[in-house]
Amino acid sequence: MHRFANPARFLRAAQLVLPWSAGLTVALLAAGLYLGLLGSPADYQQGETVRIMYVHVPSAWMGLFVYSNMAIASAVALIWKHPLADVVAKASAPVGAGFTFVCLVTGALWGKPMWGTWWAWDARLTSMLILLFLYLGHMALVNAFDDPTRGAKAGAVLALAGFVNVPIIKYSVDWWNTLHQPASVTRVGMPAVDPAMLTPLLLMGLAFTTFFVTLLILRVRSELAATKIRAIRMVQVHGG
Amino acid sequence: MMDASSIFAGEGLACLRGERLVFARLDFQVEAGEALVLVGPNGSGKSSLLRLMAGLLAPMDGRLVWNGAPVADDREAHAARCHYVGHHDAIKPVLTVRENLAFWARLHSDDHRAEVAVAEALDAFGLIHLADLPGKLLSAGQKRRLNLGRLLAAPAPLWLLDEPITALDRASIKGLEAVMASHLAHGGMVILSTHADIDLPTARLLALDGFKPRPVALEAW
Amino acid sequence: MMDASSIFAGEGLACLRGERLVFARLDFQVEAGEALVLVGPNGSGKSSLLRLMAGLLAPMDGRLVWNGAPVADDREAHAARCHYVGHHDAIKPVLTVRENLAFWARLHSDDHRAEVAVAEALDAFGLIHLADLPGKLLSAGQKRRLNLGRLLAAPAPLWLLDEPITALDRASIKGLEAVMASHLAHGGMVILSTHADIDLPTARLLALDGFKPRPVALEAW
Amino acid sequence: MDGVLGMGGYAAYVWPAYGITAVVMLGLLITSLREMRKNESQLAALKQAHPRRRARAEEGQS
Amino acid sequence: MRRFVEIVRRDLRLALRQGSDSVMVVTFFVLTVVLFPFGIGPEVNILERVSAGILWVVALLASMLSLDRLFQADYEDGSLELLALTPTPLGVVVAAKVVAHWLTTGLPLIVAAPVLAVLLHMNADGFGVLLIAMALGTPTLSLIGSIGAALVLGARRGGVLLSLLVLPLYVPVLIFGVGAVDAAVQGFESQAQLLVMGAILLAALPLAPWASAAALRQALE
Amino acid sequence: MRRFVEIVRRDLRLALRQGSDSVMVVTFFVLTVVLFPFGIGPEVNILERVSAGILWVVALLASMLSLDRLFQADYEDGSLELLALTPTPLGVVVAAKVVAHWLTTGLPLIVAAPVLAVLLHMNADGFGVLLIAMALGTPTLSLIGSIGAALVLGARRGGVLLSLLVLPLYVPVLIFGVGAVDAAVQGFESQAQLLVMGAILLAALPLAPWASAAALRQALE
Ligand code: HEM
Ligand SMILES: Nc1ncnc2c1ncn2[C@@H]1O[C@H](COP(=O)(O)OP(=O)(O)OP(=O)(O)O)[C@@H](O)[C@H]1O
Ligand SMILES: Nc1ncnc2c1ncn2[C@@H]1O[C@H](COP(=O)(O)OP(=O)(O)OP(=O)(O)O)[C@@H](O)[C@H]1O
Ligand SMILES: [Mg+2]
Ligand SMILES: [Mg+2]
Repeated sequence: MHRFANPARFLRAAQLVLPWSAGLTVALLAAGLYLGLLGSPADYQQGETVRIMYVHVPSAWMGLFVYSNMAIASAVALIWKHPLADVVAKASAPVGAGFTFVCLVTGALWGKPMWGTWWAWDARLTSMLILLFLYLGHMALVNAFDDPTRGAKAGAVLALAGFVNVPIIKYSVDWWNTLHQPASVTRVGMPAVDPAMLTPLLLMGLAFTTFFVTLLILRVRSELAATKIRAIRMVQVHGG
Repeated sequence: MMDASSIFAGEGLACLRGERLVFARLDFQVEAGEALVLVGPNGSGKSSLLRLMAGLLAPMDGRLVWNGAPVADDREAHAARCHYVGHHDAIKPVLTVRENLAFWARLHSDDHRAEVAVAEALDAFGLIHLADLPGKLLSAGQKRRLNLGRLLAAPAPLWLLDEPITALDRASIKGLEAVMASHLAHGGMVILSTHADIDLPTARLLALDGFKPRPVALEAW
Repeated sequence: MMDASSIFAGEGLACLRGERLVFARLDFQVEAGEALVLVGPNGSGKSSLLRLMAGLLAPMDGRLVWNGAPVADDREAHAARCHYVGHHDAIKPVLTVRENLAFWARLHSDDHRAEVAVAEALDAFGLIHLADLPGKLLSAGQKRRLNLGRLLAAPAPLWLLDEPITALDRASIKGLEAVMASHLAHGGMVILSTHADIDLPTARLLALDGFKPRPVALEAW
Repeated sequence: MDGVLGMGGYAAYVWPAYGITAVVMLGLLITSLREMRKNESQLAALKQAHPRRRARAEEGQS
Repeated sequence: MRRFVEIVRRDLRLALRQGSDSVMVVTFFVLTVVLFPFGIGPEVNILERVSAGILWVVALLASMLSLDRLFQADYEDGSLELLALTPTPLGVVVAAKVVAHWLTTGLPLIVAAPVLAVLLHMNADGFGVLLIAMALGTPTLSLIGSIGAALVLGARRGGVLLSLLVLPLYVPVLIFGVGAVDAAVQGFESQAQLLVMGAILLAALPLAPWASAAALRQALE
Repeated sequence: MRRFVEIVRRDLRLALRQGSDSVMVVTFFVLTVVLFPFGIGPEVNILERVSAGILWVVALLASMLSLDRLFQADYEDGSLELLALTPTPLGVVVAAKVVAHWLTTGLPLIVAAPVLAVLLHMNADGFGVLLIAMALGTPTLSLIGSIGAALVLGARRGGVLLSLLVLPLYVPVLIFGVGAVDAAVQGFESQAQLLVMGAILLAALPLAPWASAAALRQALE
């Protein structure tokens, strides 16, 4: 059964990681929220609304990061047929969709005071919306088959095909002249942001990442249990 | 085309469908001129094995070899040497019987040879008087005969037939048996699954009911 | 419900499928407690005749009568007294075995009776231990048994079965024969088509191969 | 205190942003946890009902 | 009536269990509406001007796309012929399926419409009327669409064919739907348009199931 | 190459014989475009302003709708597995089918587009660029769409699901297609947009058939 890398090993490792990732999430969130809401100055242009940044930007990063993560997992699943990779891709999608949704809503809430409109059809905003649809399409496709393995494989091909969109979102602001700001934190070389704002931003980013790891572990465990339930059911039907 | 010394074999095959192991550690070997009949109750994996042999399904473990060379190394070469007749008829309702057959023949051999072979195939399966009828007017048995016609419409040494006699009446079954016997006599190979009795020379039986399908997840825990 | 004196008959039936006359001037008669077995080669019109009896197909000529009254006059009444089991399984992959069966039962009789009858049907066809499984997990034979379960899930005097034993293993065939025998003993009627042998008391044979399908245009000229 | 809650007049935008984020993250966490608990308890129940499976599985592993 | 409820319940249950149609219809609705700003450009005043038209046209398309499967699944797995053989008039069966279809697709469209109206910068005065117009219009779309869905059963290329049959019939709903919203946005009364929409709905209510039932009978022959 | 041509020819013949897909796609295109003046109102300057956008969005939808059946029919009747078993790489088979699809749907769209542009009062300066952009864009749509069509094989609710998968991937074609036409209408150069469209087409040409072939293999397992 070399193809069926042992899920038991994963579960043991997950058991070790889980308390750490959960604990870190809480600690980082507490620190990030404190610094973000109380311990950092208001922006001289944007005023207090700049505090939306501490949830908006990390969730945007996570939306992109989780999709990349899914694409990598899908490539692993397709090339090495590692069954855990399929499960990881499937478990990531709803979480990524959640982050993307948060990015969109917080962006809209930021846009109203800053640009005077909830929504504008500019390149970054719309490509983020498309990313949300890619997530939803992936979720729908994976669940659209009677045979779960079929859904997983189709989902893997889709995740790779949709990955083309990620660089477009990331660089849309640089390629097209738009309302939205260009990258200032993640740009090559020195970040162009005041450290007083950079620290809470990075803390929140880390908190979101550990939160994602925590959720991923829970969801993969759940998915593995569901697989086993199906297996036992199947034995009941066909008489193992 | 047909080499009297070919050998088609499977070594340690395991097959996964859905999430269940249908069979494992299965070996078989067929030589030129030999027939292999797969038997077993419903769901024992006959169809799965045939699809695996055709290359439609990748074995989870083990490998198929043709004259010592792994089949997986050259899919197209393997496709060129086998005919697969499955549960579906692959008949286009708007094409005539002849057009249906000619298309598959031309995909496998060149145009001129295809022409001749199609006529032969129509004759062998008693389809001549139906040749210009569109596929949609055929009855179940006639459809099956047309589908079997592909076997003769382009030559290939290895025939993989999944329950070929379903829907055939007695006379057609006799005809098919004759066609298969002649294929074997010319050094071909036939591997087929069946629930009923089929009369074939040099046929060996491969019973599949030894493997109880088992969910893989259970193995892994 | 089942009346020991019912008679179901066809008079001078003709059937047209896709511009071709499948059979014509066909008469039959079945009385309570009797079985009629349709036989004939592929394409001879067995399935067509059964669909015609069920009311799914309108006869080109002739008529069906139940106790002397033309069936065509009251479709709903005829639908209430017959069960048709065709080639399709009508099983929803996402409903459980019980839910699948209960739906059809409730459409035919009231909720309380349906409950009891469903349990009986599950028992008679060996489906009890599968009752809570979704339809998609069933094997071909189990699907067929579920489909046959409808016969018992709601009572109806006339059973129309198109090749009911396909995909069934030997034990299940025996079970079905017992169910049919008991239905006949209680004054029901069974009309079925088959290519294989079925063991039934009071069965008469109706051979359909006498009619060669013929283009209608010729007749009409 | 009013300074923080009032957000310099932008409370109507800043707090909902944090609120939505909290709702989505908590929602994800709760559904994931619930789902996992449900599946794992169902699995445990099934294993209870079919103790032989476990033995067979271990035997298959060797 | 009991049977009517029974069928609605089954269809709802099927829709809920199998990957929820509604989610997909709404997503199609949203996606296609979102495509337009890409095409038309982001200028607020133009978007605002065309918003009602785009919303309605896309709602028509979304409703039409989901109709594709209204009878298809039941037709393919044989459930439809069994439904036609229940002691219920076929028109009632159709009506039940249409109700279930509307509950799973029309209703979510109504819910999604205001959100999209915001995205397209529609004037907030139109929202109330948009909701009422959609509530009157979407059931009509489902009803009219059921005729098309029944007609294309068994036809290949169902999807595109369906659009040809159904779209022209949808035009009145479109015209009055847009008219009502535009009137409201510009500060006029939109009662007249809404009354006409109500009248169309009342007319379709008895006629559409009857016509669909006739078409279904043809498909089942 | 011979096999490539053979498959294209067969697909064209099938399209011509069975109720010609192209006619339907064009009719859908025309009908839906015509719906917009009903929805938006007849003002010339608004229609002109949005004409390029509407044409492109509806072209995307038309292409997507017809994609639904690209592999579906062959998958259902078993032809697809036989095509995968011909001595041709599966990517070539996909490419052939995409070419046939484009010839029967993309090409007619291009022909119909200028006529509809007149209907929508588009500035005549845009016509030339519209044609070139469509000629570059529609093959890309067919290519990208083939991936989606391959992915949804065997899925429940394929049609709506397909739109969810394919429409987001279509967006770049839409943006540059509209951009090119709008630039031309406003008297600017549209070379840059057309170059990008060409580049997208060139990138899709090898990648899409390869990805579709991968998806098809999954579907055939
Ligand atoms: C719905 C509307 C919006 C969406 C979908 C959106 C999307 C995004 C995305 C995808 C990023 C990640 C960029 C990267 O990692 O390179 C981002 C970052 C950012 N957004 Fe937004 N945004 C929206 C509205 C806004 C508004 C209104 C503002 C402020 C006026 C804003 C300010 C920022 C800032 C400052 C960053 C960080 C850029 C960096 O330093 O890398 N966004 N946004
Ligand atoms: N597409 C599929 N996805 C998942 N499982 C499948 C699939 N097809 C078959 N199976 C399962 O694989 C097992 C073997 O099926 P297979 O069709 O090979 O049996 P078979 O011996 O051909 O049976 P039959 O006599 O009914 O033709 C069965 O238990 C079946 O449930
Ligand atoms: N839907 C249809 N449209 C047109 N012709 C049909 C249709 N179905 C069957 N036929 C034709 O009607 C004739 C009788 O078909 P029928 O299915 O009744 O035969 P059968 O005796 O049931 O055969 P089998 O043994 O294959 O089940 C056949 O010649 C067939 O070609
Ligand atoms: Mg089989
Ligand atoms: Mg028959």
